[in-house]
Amino acid sequence: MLRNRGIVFKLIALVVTAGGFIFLCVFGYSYFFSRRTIEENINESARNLAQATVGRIEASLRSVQKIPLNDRYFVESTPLDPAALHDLLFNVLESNADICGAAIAFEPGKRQNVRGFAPYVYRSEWTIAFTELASERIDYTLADWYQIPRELSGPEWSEPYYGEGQDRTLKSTYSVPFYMTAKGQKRLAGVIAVDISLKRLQAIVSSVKVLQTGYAFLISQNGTVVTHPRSELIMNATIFGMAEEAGDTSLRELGRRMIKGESGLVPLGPGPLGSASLMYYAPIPSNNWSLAVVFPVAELMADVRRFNMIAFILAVAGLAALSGAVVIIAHSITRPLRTMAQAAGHIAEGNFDAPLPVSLSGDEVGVMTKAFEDMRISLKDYIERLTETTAAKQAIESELKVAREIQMSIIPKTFPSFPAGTGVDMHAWIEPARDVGGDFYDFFFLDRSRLCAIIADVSDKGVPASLFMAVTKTLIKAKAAPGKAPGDVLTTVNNELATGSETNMFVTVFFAVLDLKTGELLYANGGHNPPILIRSQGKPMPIEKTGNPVVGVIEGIEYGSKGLTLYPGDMLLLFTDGVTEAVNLRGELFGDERLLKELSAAADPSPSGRIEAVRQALARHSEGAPQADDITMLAVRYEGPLMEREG
Amino acid sequence: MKVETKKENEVTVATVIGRMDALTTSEVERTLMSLLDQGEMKLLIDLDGLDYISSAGLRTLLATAKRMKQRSGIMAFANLKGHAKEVFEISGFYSLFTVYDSVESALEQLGR
Amino acid sequence: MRPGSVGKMQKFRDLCLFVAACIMLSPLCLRADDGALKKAVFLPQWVPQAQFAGYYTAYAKGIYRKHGIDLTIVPGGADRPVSRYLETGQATFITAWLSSALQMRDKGIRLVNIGQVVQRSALMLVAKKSSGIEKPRDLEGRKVGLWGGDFEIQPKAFFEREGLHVKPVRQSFSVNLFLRGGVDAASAMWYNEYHTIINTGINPEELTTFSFADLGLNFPEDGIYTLEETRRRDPELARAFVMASLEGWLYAFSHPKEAVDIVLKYAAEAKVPANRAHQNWMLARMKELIVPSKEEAAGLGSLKQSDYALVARELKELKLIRNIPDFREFYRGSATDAQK
Amino acid sequence: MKALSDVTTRATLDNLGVLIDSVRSVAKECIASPRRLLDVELVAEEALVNVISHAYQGGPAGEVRIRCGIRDRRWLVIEIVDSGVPFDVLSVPPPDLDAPVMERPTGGLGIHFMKRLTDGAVYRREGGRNILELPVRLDAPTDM
Repeated sequence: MLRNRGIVFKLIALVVTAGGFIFLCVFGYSYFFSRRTIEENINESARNLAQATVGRIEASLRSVQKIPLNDRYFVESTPLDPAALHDLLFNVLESNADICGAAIAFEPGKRQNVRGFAPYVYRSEWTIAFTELASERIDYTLADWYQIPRELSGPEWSEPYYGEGQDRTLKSTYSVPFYMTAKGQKRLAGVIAVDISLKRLQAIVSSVKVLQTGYAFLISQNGTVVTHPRSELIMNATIFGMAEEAGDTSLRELGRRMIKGESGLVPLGPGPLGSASLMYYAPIPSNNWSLAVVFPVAELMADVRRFNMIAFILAVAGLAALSGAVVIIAHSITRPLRTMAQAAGHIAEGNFDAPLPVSLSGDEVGVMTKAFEDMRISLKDYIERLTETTAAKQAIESELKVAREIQMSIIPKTFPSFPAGTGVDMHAWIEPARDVGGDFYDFFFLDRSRLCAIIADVSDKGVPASLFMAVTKTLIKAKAAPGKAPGDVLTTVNNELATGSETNMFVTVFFAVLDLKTGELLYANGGHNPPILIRSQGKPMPIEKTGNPVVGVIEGIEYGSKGLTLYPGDMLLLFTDGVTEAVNLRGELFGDERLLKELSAAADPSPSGRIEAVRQALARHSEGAPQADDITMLAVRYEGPLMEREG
Repeated sequence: MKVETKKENEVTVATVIGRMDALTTSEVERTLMSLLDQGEMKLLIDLDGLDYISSAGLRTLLATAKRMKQRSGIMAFANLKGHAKEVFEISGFYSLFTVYDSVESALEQLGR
Repeated sequence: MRPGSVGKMQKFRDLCLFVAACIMLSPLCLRADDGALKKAVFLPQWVPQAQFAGYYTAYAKGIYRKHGIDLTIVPGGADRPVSRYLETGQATFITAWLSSALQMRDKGIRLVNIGQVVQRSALMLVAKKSSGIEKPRDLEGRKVGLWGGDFEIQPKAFFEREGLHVKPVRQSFSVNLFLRGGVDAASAMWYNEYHTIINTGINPEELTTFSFADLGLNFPEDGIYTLEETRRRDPELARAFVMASLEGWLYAFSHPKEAVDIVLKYAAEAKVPANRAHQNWMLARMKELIVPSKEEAAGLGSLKQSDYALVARELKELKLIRNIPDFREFYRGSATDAQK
Repeated sequence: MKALSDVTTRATLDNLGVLIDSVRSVAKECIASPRRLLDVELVAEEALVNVISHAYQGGPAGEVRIRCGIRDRRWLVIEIVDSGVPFDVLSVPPPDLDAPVMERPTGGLGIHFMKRLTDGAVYRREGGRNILELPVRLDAPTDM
């Protein structure tokens, strides 16, 4: 996919991906780090803020708690006097602005009125007023503020409640039981109660503000909302009721922990208490209420988020700018590249004169353009030269072809060469390794009954060898004469060739004269492989060597002649070393042994049959390896004494 | 504040002792109503021990009288004096009800 | 029970309710709107809350008018004793517990039950398991919060039967004494205080409950009463009132949200604090108390003689009544009449 | 007027005793006649009961304040203050004192007593409060 896109695209993809990745790493790290720092700060400040607020509430409650304890001492130690109690209660209210009511309620009994006796002084809208709580209709001893401390024998802060006055202030009552000792027995005598307006507590709690939307709220021991920025929740909602309505069991659990007096920091999902936030809660020891400070996470994280947003925008802008820069740079690189590609295209089409962009810059592209230009010029030169040599070579090759045709034409190739009854059957085969080979063979009659057979191998190949061959062939044919021994012919030919030769070429020659009348064979050998004699009855074997060197090198050598007799059916195979030295791909030579074996195994004992057998064996042996040397074979079979021919 | 009742022939005598004010009168009312519920037809209220009566007390007496009248019973007072007499006078109750000087004279009259 | 987890049983019961409603209400529906509306005043025994959702719903949905009644509902409260209102004619119909009604009749108020709405007693004792109370015997010697009057009849009968000696503590209408540990067990109405307790963060599994209905002391609670005289003068009116009220209940059960809205409206008018979650709970409990099982769906609104006998016997044993009125004189159920 | 007693209580019947006691304690100091003392008590009771039963109807009970003092050495003045509904008690016409039993209204008597037993009672509405001033002559003999 990427492979087929341009460099610009690849560069941008790479730069943006890498840049983006780096940015994300940095961004992620800074985000999480700053987030954690903020969270730690929140935890810390939540704890501090909550504890400080709890401290203020606690101080306010404690100052109230002292009052009934003082009064208790007075009541327990002084005989009952309604006027004195009235004054006492009045003083409590006049000297404590926080207190909005105070009562001394006596346990109903025989000594007091059966209904009980409970003077209560309270702050009304316009004055400090008095009332008797004991009444026909309402039994104050069943009120929480009386009954709970009575049954628990200890002080108690009541649940919050609304006052009866028109102003409906939210109040809570702190009540303390008091005792009298009669007849040595200490027994409950009543309860002293003071009411406080929760306005002060509400003010303390509502003064807690965290940024714009953070707030604190207070719940009572029963989970009732005492203060909350949403005033409709106050006294109307309990944390458990909210949990029930929202089906939020975790909120219920949280409420349970709060009223059990635990403290802690909890994340709040969006729910009855508002949007997602962190809440720290802590108990108020005096009355077992619980204060919660709600930290709006979203808002606290706003700075981080804003920073992230800006960082993100900067990153995007940066990457865009980077891409732009990459485009410009890439274009400055690819523009000459593209023109060069075009020029190269022209060059590829063979137009070496196509102009290349001129690059003045010294950068890599400039260098490359220069190198390309150099290449174009040298390519152009080279091609021109190549064209010339090729033309020359083609000319030579066509000449060689002619030479080969000529060469081949001078080698007899028609078999049988002689009419039947001549007394001899012959077959030959030549396979030049190159267009113009250095092997040759020939045969001709010296007179009516004597047949000459020659095989030779010039030391070189090609045209010079071919010419040397032609010369050798012509010389042998010219010097051969009836009655002249083959060795003498070679001696003559050797002297002729060695004298005028300025080249180092030489030739191996086997020259034989067969008398068809007698089957007598005379031969001379100038460094050639001894031919193989195949008697009609017997194993093929090389004929005896003459021990003479190659022809055309050293003047004045006397070549000897040897003789043997062929009987009808005997055959003589002349061959060049191309046969025995044929090499296959494994470097194995065809070898004499194989040749002898093939000759004896040939199914067709005729000359053509035996040659064919050897040829096929050679093809098998070579396994497709290129032919290194010319391969030439000439087989002569003696048929019997020649009939005296007429004419 | 208390009410003592006794029966003299067919006349029921209720003696009110103490005060008949807004606080205490409901107690008197309960007693008188229960007497009525028992089907008493002649009721004499002895006010000799009555120290004080306010309009609330008068209201109770009036309510009792109305119920008595409804069922054609007779209700009268005896021993009206002092502050109670003054209150009866200002309120016109003195002329509204039969008031005897003593329980004896009342019983004599009512007994007939 | 959580909203939404309506079991098969529940569905079946709803179906039964519907069928029962059709049987009972059809003859009356035909008679609606003939002639002028009859005026009547109804006083439920307590302040507006879902305990009376059926009546307020019937009123708000015009069901009483449909049944030919021009009804006025006087919201109940501590200062409006139903006995006085009924006796003095300030109320034509009232609701009262069967035990209260028997006592009123014993004191000479000639009232009759014309429809027993709440079949099952919602009164229970609640204790914290943490205080070691798990079975009735554990109450021995413990402080038990008891409300006065009719609310202490069942507990007392129960303690008597079990031979328990508890330390009774007068209980107010708040459960704070119990929550703070001032008493070991407290009286509670299942539809009210029990939920209040749960809503102060105590989980149901942390509580032991003794429901009197399960302890062989099922005192049917809210029933509809009128004076014997009123019923004799206009039996049709009494019947129509009961039918319309039951129809109101069935409507409230099948439209709980609407019913609670209605209740909250009347609670606000009467300046009674009320919150929706609590009223939802209360209405759901009322359904189970009014139609406790599918068998009883057919007996909707009628007083079972066995329940009557139990309550009367217990009252007599505790010397709260002198005589047990004849069932047929006391109970002039319109619901059963209509079914016949 | 120099107030010799000043008590504010919630306007309920339960507090009536305390309120009247405050007046009685002042009156006792300056009135010799026991009958006259009961008149003062009656005036105070009627005025207070009126406030208790009517001033805060249909709402939570507010306060009632009763002050008692001497004016010009000749008057015992009872001042009753409440923050309830505006109501001039003195404007109520006297009841028909001659009506037969069955037609006699049960109300209105208290106000009649208040007017009869005081000299120059004054009502005013001030700062959202009803203020009723009930002067009783110290030297006047009981002439009824």
